[in-house]
Amino acid sequence: MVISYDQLRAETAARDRSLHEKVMTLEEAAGLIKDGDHVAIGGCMMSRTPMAMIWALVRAGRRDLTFSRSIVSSDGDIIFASGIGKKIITSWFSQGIVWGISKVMRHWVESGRAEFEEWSHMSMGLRYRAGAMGVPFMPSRSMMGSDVRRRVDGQLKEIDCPFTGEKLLLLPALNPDVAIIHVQRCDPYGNAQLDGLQFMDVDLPLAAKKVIVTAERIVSNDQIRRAPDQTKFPFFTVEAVVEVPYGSAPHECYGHYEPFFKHMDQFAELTRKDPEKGAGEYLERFYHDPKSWTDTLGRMGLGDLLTATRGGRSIYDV
Amino acid sequence: MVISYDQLRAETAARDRSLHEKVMTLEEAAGLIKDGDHVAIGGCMMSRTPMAMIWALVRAGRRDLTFSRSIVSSDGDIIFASGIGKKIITSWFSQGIVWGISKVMRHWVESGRAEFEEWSHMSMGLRYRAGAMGVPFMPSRSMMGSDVRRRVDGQLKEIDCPFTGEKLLLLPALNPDVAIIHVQRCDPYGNAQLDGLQFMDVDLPLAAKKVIVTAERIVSNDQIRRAPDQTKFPFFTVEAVVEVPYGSAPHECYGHYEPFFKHMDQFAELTRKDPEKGAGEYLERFYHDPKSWTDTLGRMGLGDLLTATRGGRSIYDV
Amino acid sequence: MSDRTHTASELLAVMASRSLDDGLTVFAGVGTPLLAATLAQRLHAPGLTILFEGGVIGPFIVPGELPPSTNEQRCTRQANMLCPITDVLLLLQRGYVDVGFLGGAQIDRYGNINSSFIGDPDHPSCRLPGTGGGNDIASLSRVIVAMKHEKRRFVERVEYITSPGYLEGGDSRRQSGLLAGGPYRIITDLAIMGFHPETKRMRIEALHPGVTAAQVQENTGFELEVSEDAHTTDTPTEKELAVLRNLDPDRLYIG
Amino acid sequence: MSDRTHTASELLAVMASRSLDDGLTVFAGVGTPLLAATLAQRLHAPGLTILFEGGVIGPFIVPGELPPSTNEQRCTRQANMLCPITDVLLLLQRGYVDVGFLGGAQIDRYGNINSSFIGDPDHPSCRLPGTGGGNDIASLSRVIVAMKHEKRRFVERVEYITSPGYLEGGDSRRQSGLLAGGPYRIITDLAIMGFHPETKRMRIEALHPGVTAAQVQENTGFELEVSEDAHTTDTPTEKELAVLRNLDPDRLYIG
Repeated sequence: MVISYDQLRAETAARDRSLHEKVMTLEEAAGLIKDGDHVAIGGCMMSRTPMAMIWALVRAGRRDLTFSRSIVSSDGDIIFASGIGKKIITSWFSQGIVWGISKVMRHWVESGRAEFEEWSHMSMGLRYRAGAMGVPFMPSRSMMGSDVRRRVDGQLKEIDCPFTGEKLLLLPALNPDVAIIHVQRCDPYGNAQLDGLQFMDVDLPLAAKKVIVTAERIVSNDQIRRAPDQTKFPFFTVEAVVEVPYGSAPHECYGHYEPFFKHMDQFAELTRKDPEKGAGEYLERFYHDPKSWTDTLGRMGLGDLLTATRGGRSIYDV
Repeated sequence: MVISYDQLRAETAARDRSLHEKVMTLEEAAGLIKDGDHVAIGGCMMSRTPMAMIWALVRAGRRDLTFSRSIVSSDGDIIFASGIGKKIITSWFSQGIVWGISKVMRHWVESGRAEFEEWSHMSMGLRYRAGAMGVPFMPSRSMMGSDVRRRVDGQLKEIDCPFTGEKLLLLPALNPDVAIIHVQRCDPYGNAQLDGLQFMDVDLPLAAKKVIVTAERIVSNDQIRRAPDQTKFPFFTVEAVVEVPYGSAPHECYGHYEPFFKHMDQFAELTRKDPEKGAGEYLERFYHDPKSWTDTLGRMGLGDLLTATRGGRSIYDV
Repeated sequence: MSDRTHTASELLAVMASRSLDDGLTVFAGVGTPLLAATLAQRLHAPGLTILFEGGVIGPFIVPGELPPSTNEQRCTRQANMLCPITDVLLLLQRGYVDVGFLGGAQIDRYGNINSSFIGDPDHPSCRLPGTGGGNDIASLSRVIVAMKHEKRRFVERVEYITSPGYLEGGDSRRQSGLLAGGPYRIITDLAIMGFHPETKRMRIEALHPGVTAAQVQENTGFELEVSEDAHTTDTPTEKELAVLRNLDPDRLYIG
Repeated sequence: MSDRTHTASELLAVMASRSLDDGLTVFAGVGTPLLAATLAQRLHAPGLTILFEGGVIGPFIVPGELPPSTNEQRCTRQANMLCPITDVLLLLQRGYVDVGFLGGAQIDRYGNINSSFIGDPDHPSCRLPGTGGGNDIASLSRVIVAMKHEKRRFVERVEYITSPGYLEGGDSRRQSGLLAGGPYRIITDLAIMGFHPETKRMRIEALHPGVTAAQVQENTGFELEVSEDAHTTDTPTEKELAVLRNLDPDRLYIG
């Protein structure tokens, strides 16, 4: 599954990596992802999840996507319940500890209708990092001795270190077909700026074969150049830039809004008894039926949105 | 030369890594470095070089130090000429292209009195990165086929990748005894903030077994916490914090001052004809004779200092 | 134990907080670990440094604004440094973490933790959320585990090792390639357990006030020895409980 | 060539700048490469992206404020992004660089560059500054080399390969483990050279105005073939020279 260097280079070389504007709609961006692609999701857990992009993939009717992410929250429930993906590679998967174990995840995984492939969190990160660095593997001292390792043993290698004789695991590079990443700011070329928590979104854009960025705000290239320290990945990794305010809702976006906690409660409640029916109703109401992402936000409710925004903006208050 | 994991862990565990104030003088900090230590130098070329710390090491009469750095400029000339170190591991070594090839470097290396061990720039970075990550090596696709590789072949390994069959070099981790790093801001605990060019100073502090930070300014811990994005290495890697305004002079410190170009011209001129005598005179005047670092700066001259400062502060003017 | 003026979760959080000395660097998970670490910071360990998996070094949690996981912005309040996830986890591998602080669904006599599957992993009766950073923490650092003491949680052999303890005991952990770390304290609402230095079997190190070794054994699915130095812990103080309750006014984690 | 209205260094910079198409990502060293890339940005390639070794992505150099190397803050003017050195060099390995742009002290018929030693490396008559990022650029990307055309610089076989070209020709580069990149244009003040697709021997692709193939051969220490498609380049325009001179008013690099 590790891609050869010749292929990696050829695929990168074949892309148009020139400086050009890439601003498009969510629907156009969804068109860049093909059925069967491996899609890596930026952010982590309930933070900077590219929910609007996932929403667009559901509406576009994508099928057989494989997803990977550092930690998966209710985005994974949406993926399984909507049918856009049947496999998620991640280190942890549940809506969140305060809501108990995700019933949707359990329902799909325990029935064998979907797969949750588990790696340790650092291993996920090192796999992306190897992909980002253009090498086939990263050495690691984690996962040894555990069943986490045993279940994915066919995908990795163990070696005796040629320098120290120590046992080491070699974790296979991950080069996803597409990474979808939500950021605070991005220019029309794709120079993306992150504030606060970076998660794996410094390695992910370089590991992936192309990147779709959704941004709270598209800013001018001049503004990017005034704060080059905050640019966390460069334009030439990026294929599409979409401006989507509240593009992580009902998850959070650092400095802008916290999770929409009441909405998350409702989702958990709705899917608790009958995960399939509950998730179906949720998808109908918030994914298929709305006229637009703004309509979806409206259905979540302005009250929740303002509460989340108040929390989000208070980050440096103390 | 690659340290075993047991030893690396034991050495780290033995250190006092608790949150405590570490502010001291240059002289006290120099006392933390022992004859024979491997000292890694932060910054790169003529940028954020910890010159005041090197000045203190010269005055303290340290001997037999081995140095490593991404790229070495006139700091290397000072090291060889002063006799504090006889070996420098780096990727490039000369005062700067505009001054021609360093006569001091040539004189000491060509006479066999000192050693300049050469690795590619990325290889230096990957060696520090392996050290920072706590693994014995990093895989790399560079340096193959070259004499740069052949001259250090005994220190590295070549493997056939167990995933792809491709040839790869495994570069040995570098865990220096001490890293000396100059930064824009640091708190009394050692939380260090960098602006602009980071060079290898995100990996170096973690690769090293201890870190001595010199800072343009010591700021409060509260101020650090107001901009956690700019903190580039954490306090527990740090053993000493020294406040040294213009601590990189006559090299530059991003956003504060550019190189003291006239002074650099003078150094090149002084060492051009007779490197040994010229460097000796320079050391006497700027290293041994002054009463303090401020006295050394005074001898460089307020005019040069203000010119460099004017340039340094203009970074975002355009 | 009916005269308790605190819940089992509160007892757990208080006992766990006491295990954290000032000056340590603690990698903390959400729930009890986060509460216990924050409680320690506010009582006896103002210089305790917390690391969160989301890429956070040295934060202070704001009372009443507990983060829903260790990956949201509430985790970053007053942080000293924010960095990528992979890099904060690599601090474990580099040896910069004194204590990894985990919760767990199921633990066995050698301190192996399961948080992935109940039943056969190929056909689980319950798919749990999985390792997250748990495996990395347990593989690379000394570990304190805080969990409820129930027989179904303390089992002879976990069905699946998510986070490695001493594997099959003796030197099997080291033989597997794990050269550092390992569990050293299991803190529950009944007792504090440690591990025999040679066999690596779990044993009782301390009992909470009013709890007997027999009660602990009754709630444990394997035989527990009692350490020679076993003692009784002090009951939670009013101050400890007051600060704890102020941290979690909605009683999200303290029950 | 006595009627030249420009220096050899100016000719070199102009010819090199023309080789850079708009939209490319160029990893540029200091000196002629930096000047040529900046010149291209200001003339025909406004969307040219420059990478500097110091950790700089997409800067615009300010005329008259040329950086002394690619590691000082003058390199960062109007940059899109700043990142660690190792990460900017890893962009080469990941395949994100279209052209690596090098100078060189000495080059041989297979495009191998020496910038480390004159004479026996164990007892050099001159220790040169070494590779810097040159080896990485030459190992991992397609390379343009810009240098003065002198017989002592164009040698049959370099004494030391700092930056690998095609090694011993044929497929020896690939056999050594270098699967990507390689030199494709050598630009001098006399001519532009390329490499035979099979043998990987250097050959003349274009001659600058007024220069003959014989003159180039006279200044080369090995036999040069002439490509079938060889042509003559256009003389530098007044505009090219004016912009170039404005960039380097102190004539640091343009002589």
